[in-house]
This record gives sequence, structure tokens and C-alpha cells, in this order.
Amino acid sequence: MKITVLAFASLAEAWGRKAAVMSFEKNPLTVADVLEAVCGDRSELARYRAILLLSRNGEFAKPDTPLQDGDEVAMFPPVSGGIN
Amino acid sequence: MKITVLAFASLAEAWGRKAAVMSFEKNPLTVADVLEAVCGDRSELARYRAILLLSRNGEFAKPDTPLQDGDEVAMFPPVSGGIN
Amino acid sequence: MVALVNERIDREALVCCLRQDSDGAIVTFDGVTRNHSRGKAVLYLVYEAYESMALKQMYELRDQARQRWPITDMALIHRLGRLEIGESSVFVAVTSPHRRAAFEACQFGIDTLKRDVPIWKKEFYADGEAWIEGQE
Amino acid sequence: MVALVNERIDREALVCCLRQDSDGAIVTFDGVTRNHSRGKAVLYLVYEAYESMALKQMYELRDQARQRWPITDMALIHRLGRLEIGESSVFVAVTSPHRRAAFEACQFGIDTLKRDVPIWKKEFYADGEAWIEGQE
Repeated sequence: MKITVLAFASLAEAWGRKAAVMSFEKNPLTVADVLEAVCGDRSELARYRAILLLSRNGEFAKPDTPLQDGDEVAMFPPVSGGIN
Repeated sequence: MKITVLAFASLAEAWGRKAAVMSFEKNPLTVADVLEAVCGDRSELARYRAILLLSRNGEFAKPDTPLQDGDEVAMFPPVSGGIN
Repeated sequence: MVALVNERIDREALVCCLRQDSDGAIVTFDGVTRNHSRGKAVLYLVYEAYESMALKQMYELRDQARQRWPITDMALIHRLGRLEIGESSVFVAVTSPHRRAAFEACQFGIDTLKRDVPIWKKEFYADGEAWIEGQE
Repeated sequence: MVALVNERIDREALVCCLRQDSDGAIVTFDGVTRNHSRGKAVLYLVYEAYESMALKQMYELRDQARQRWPITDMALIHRLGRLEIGESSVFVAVTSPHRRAAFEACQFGIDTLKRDVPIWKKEFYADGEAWIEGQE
């Protein structure tokens, strides 16, 4: 399965890229599997695991959201928010 | 005592004028005396007696507000208000 | 800025004048003349004010807003005379470091202005005209 | 109108586009970049978005507002890329026959946009830069 993975803002900087197409053998595949593949053993991404938001094809998703071939998964920090 | 009397909007139309300088012998003089002098026996102004707003020198006033020579008294309908 | 004007209200110029570099929020209210009122087609309108008293009250209103909310500034502009449909009759703008105060102060500004400030509106129809008074 | 733009937001053009002759109220919110943030002097800012998702959410937000309030229309515009101090990063405009609905819908629009729509801000200082994230 090919999944397009996107990252934004500080997460993209920590990851070192904004987008990648990744191939997975696992089936069924979930958002958590993609997250694991990206963040797995990278300490610079570890701090994001608890706070990042996830989406599948432009809709908010959870770790257990199932994926299909060609899906777009995005990982991003909480948005800038409401202080202003 | 000379008092400048102003009227606005429909009240000015009913009165037939927007401003007049009126002389009064009475002393002490109140806003009510001016109102009586303007509206007294004019049936076309009678309907305003209960609803009109009064001011003395640009501040809201009551019928018993005392007046001094040279004061400006205004009589006007409730403002257009808050529907919009 | 507090003003009664006879010409078109220039929103953009007002907002630009008002804003400072510490402001993060600008909330504006623009009251526009409508083509219908109480079921009748309106052709145009005329606004009349007790100008000296209206200005005094508008300044007081702005000062009250500045005391109640941590805003930078408030502009209150009302147009007088004849207005065509779709023109702005009143414009309130509030600048503030943060948005909540700007929204609250702007709403207070227009609500109080409409309720208290001696300005009256006359609507002109195909078959007549009417002062709109006491419509709270 | 719902849009992500790279150029200056033209408030006046947006308000003119949006308004119809039955509207009596236009409430706008303008979010402007400030020269200070958390005690540091800001030189300029960069906004980044997950554009396709942000647009989808902004359209949904507008539709929700139209369902909840009797408004005519809502414009939601966010600028992306580099912004100088004092420039508008976001603009929300609501047109409505009556003002209360316009105020409420405009505040809902900016609150929801800031909380939910995937757009991030990076501040640049004399001595560094920082993403501003999760500051609800």
C-alpha cells in the first residue's frame, strides 16, 4: 500500500521533510502504523507523539483509523489557537 | 429669560419649526414650562407629550429641571433604536 | 475618531488611522441602509441628528468603552443627510490587542449608539415617507 | 467567499462583494500581525497551512454558521506566506439583515477558525524564530 504522508510546521522541521510517499506491506493498515513508521525510533519526533493531530484525506483521524492504498495521511502540531 | 428651543424629526414637522428663541417671564423656570409653552394647546403635538425626550444644554433633562437665561432646551422623539 | 459626516464613510481609511502596531484585532460594525423596511420598499433615507448632543454622547460612549474593556481605540462615525440604499449610515471600529474585548466593545458601541444617541431616520417610499422612531 | 491567499487581503473589495441590498449589518474581524508576542519583538511572520484540509474546514465552518444564524453570507480569508507587522493575516466578514446574528456568527467564525483549521504561524525575532502552536 502506498500512503502519502504530510507534515507541517515544527513537525515538518523536526522530521526534515514536508511530504513523503511511503510503502507498507502490512494489511490492514492504520494511521498508527504510519505514525510508527515516521516517528518510531527518531528521538526528535518523540515529543510530538502525545500532542500531534492526525488526518486521513483531509478529515481528522485517530490512530485506529483504517487506511486504503493511495490515502493521504497528515501529521501536524496543534494549530496556533485562540490567544489573539 | 430667553430660552432656545429645538425640535427634531417628526416632532419638528408637527411643530412646524426646528428652532425658536422664546421669552419667559416666569422665574424660576423649568423644562416643563417650555414644554407647556410649545405644546400647550396644539393638538398636533399632544401625542408627543407622553413619549418625547427632553434635554437641557445637550444633557438629558426632566420636566422639573430648572433653567437659566440662555439655556438650550431640546424636545425630541425616541431615537430610531436598535432593531437593525 | 468620533464624527458626524455628510459624505460617504471611508471604512478603509478609518481602520488604517485607528490601528497601531500593538493591535492584533480589529472588529468593525457597518450599518447599511436596506431596500426594505417593515414590508415596504425603501427608495432612500435621510438621517437627522441633534448634532452637538449626539457628538457629546458619542465621545462619552467611546470613553466608557475604553474604561470597560482593554481596547486601544474606538471609532464612531454616523452619516447624516440623504443616503441611498446600500450606503453605510454608521460605522463602529474597535482596535485591541485581543479579539474578545474588541467584539464586546464594538457591540456595546453600536447598541448604545442606536439606543441613546439623538439621531433619527426617515424612510422614503414610492408612496410616502415616515420617521422611524422609538423602535427599540 | 472562502480563500487562502498569498497577497494582501483587500477588506473593502471583500465587503463590497459580499453585501446585498437586504443586508443591514456587516460585522468584520480583522486579525493583524503584532509587533510583540510573549514579550519579544517580532520582525515578521510566516503562515503555513495544510491547504486542502484548511479550505475544506473553512467551507464547513461557513456552512455551519449559515445554519445556526439567520445571516446572508460569511467570508473567511486567511493569508499565507510572509507577512509584515501590521498586515492582516485573517479576515472574517458576516453580512446579515440584523446585527446580533452578524456579531455572533463573526465571533464563532474566528474562534472556530483559530481553534480548528490547520494553519500555523512562525514568528521571526532578531535572535531566532519560533512556531506558535497549541496556544489555545
